Amino acid sequence: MSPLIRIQREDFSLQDEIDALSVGRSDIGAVVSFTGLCRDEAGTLAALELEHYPGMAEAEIGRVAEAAVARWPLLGLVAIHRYGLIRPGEQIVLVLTASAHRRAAFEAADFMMDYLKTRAPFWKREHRADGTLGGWVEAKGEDDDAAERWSR
Amino acid sequence: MSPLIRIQREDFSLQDEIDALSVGRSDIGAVVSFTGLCRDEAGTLAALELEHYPGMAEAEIGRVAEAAVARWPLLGLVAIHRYGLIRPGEQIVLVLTASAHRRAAFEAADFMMDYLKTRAPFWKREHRADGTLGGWVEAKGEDDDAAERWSR
Amino acid sequence: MTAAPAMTATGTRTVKLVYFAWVRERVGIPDETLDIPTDLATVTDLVRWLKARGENYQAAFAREALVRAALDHVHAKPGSPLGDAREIAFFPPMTGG
Amino acid sequence: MTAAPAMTATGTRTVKLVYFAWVRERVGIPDETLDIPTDLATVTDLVRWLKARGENYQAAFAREALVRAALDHVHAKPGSPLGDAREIAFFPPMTGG
Repeated sequence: MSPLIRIQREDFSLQDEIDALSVGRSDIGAVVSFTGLCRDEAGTLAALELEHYPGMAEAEIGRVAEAAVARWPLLGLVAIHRYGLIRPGEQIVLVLTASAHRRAAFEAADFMMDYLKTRAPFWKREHRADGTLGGWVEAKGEDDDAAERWSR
Repeated sequence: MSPLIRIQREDFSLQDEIDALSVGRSDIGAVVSFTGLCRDEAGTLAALELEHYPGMAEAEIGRVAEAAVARWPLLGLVAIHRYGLIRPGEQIVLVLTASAHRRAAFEAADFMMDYLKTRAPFWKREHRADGTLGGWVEAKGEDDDAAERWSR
Repeated sequence: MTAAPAMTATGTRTVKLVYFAWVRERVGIPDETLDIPTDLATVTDLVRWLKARGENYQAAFAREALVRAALDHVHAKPGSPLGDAREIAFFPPMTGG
Repeated sequence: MTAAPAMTATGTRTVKLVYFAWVRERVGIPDETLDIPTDLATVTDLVRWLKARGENYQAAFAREALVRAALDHVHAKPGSPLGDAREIAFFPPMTGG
């Protein structure tokens, strides 16, 4: 099973990715998806700008995916991360895991997201609705703590 | 937030359910989906027949959903369970959770599935490819153990 | 369920019993309406009363611990009081999801 | 990366440095190709050598512990040996996902 990693500016379709993974197979019993969306609770955000490190982004997510494949009996693994300007309500990231049983699919998707948050070379900054450029989003200590769970 | 529970013979579309949950909103940061599919690794299965207890199925899944809503800060919760004849590769069950952040969405979806497995009144039996009727699928002790995790 | 249980002068009340999966197959019918004695206190009491009624119930409840029950759509334990439940269901451990 | 690092007679080698997010903004350029002394052993050695080059680097690395590094697309620690890395990146803690 070879993970599918894509770093792209364009939006993605969860349904298309699930279909590509599962149509015509009968060995998959469980598919878990995680979709990360651009939030704007305060109503002050025009868009998030996602900067990334081309080359390393693919390589690093690939390494995290290989670690997941080594750890859980996966039948499919997809990770898609967008860059560029992303507006409130739009999709940013997708992780899709497939396995015979639900535990592996849940754990692998959870693991992938924790590591994407702390290891994938992406940086967010805010473009505000009033036309000004906001600051760079700061990393959260809780994300490091979440990733740390998997080495216990 | 009122959970959406559906017990139906027809197939469902994950994309339609996600769209219904999230389109036009910018408060959702994380959506987790679990899809359970009919497996047939041995190639001997014509279909699974899912019997259910009408009335109680909706009520019990509703109670599990309310427990999830009370426990996690959810912005959306969908649970769909099919009954009737389901062929290998077809979808059986969908759980969809939405929240501002990923931890709540992951945990609530995981919780919902553990409880659906052990508490939702559905029973599977096999229809074999050779035309014979197989036995009723036996419950797995590991499912009880999985549900037990949430009361610790 | 606002109506009071139907009581008879001889100390019975009317309930609907429903069966699923192999419990249904062994009992031989999907559901039935029965007058049960009002002195049956718990789920286990009802199971034992049913087993005295015939071989089909004995087959269904041969291993009592394997059969689950619900009272008016709510899961019950063997020791749960029947209360004024109107619909009592028996079924194997669930295998949905 | 099969080519050997470009060594000069005076003990320097050529590397590409790349910067991201506010590290990029403070350094003032997205990337540059520099000849660095071969006796810089670790990521921290390189950071301190850069800080001696100008105020822009001092601003970018004012709090050294806040800046992360990667050697040829692989995360590195402050004490990691530079080895023969050809592309060395500096950036803030990541906020993707």
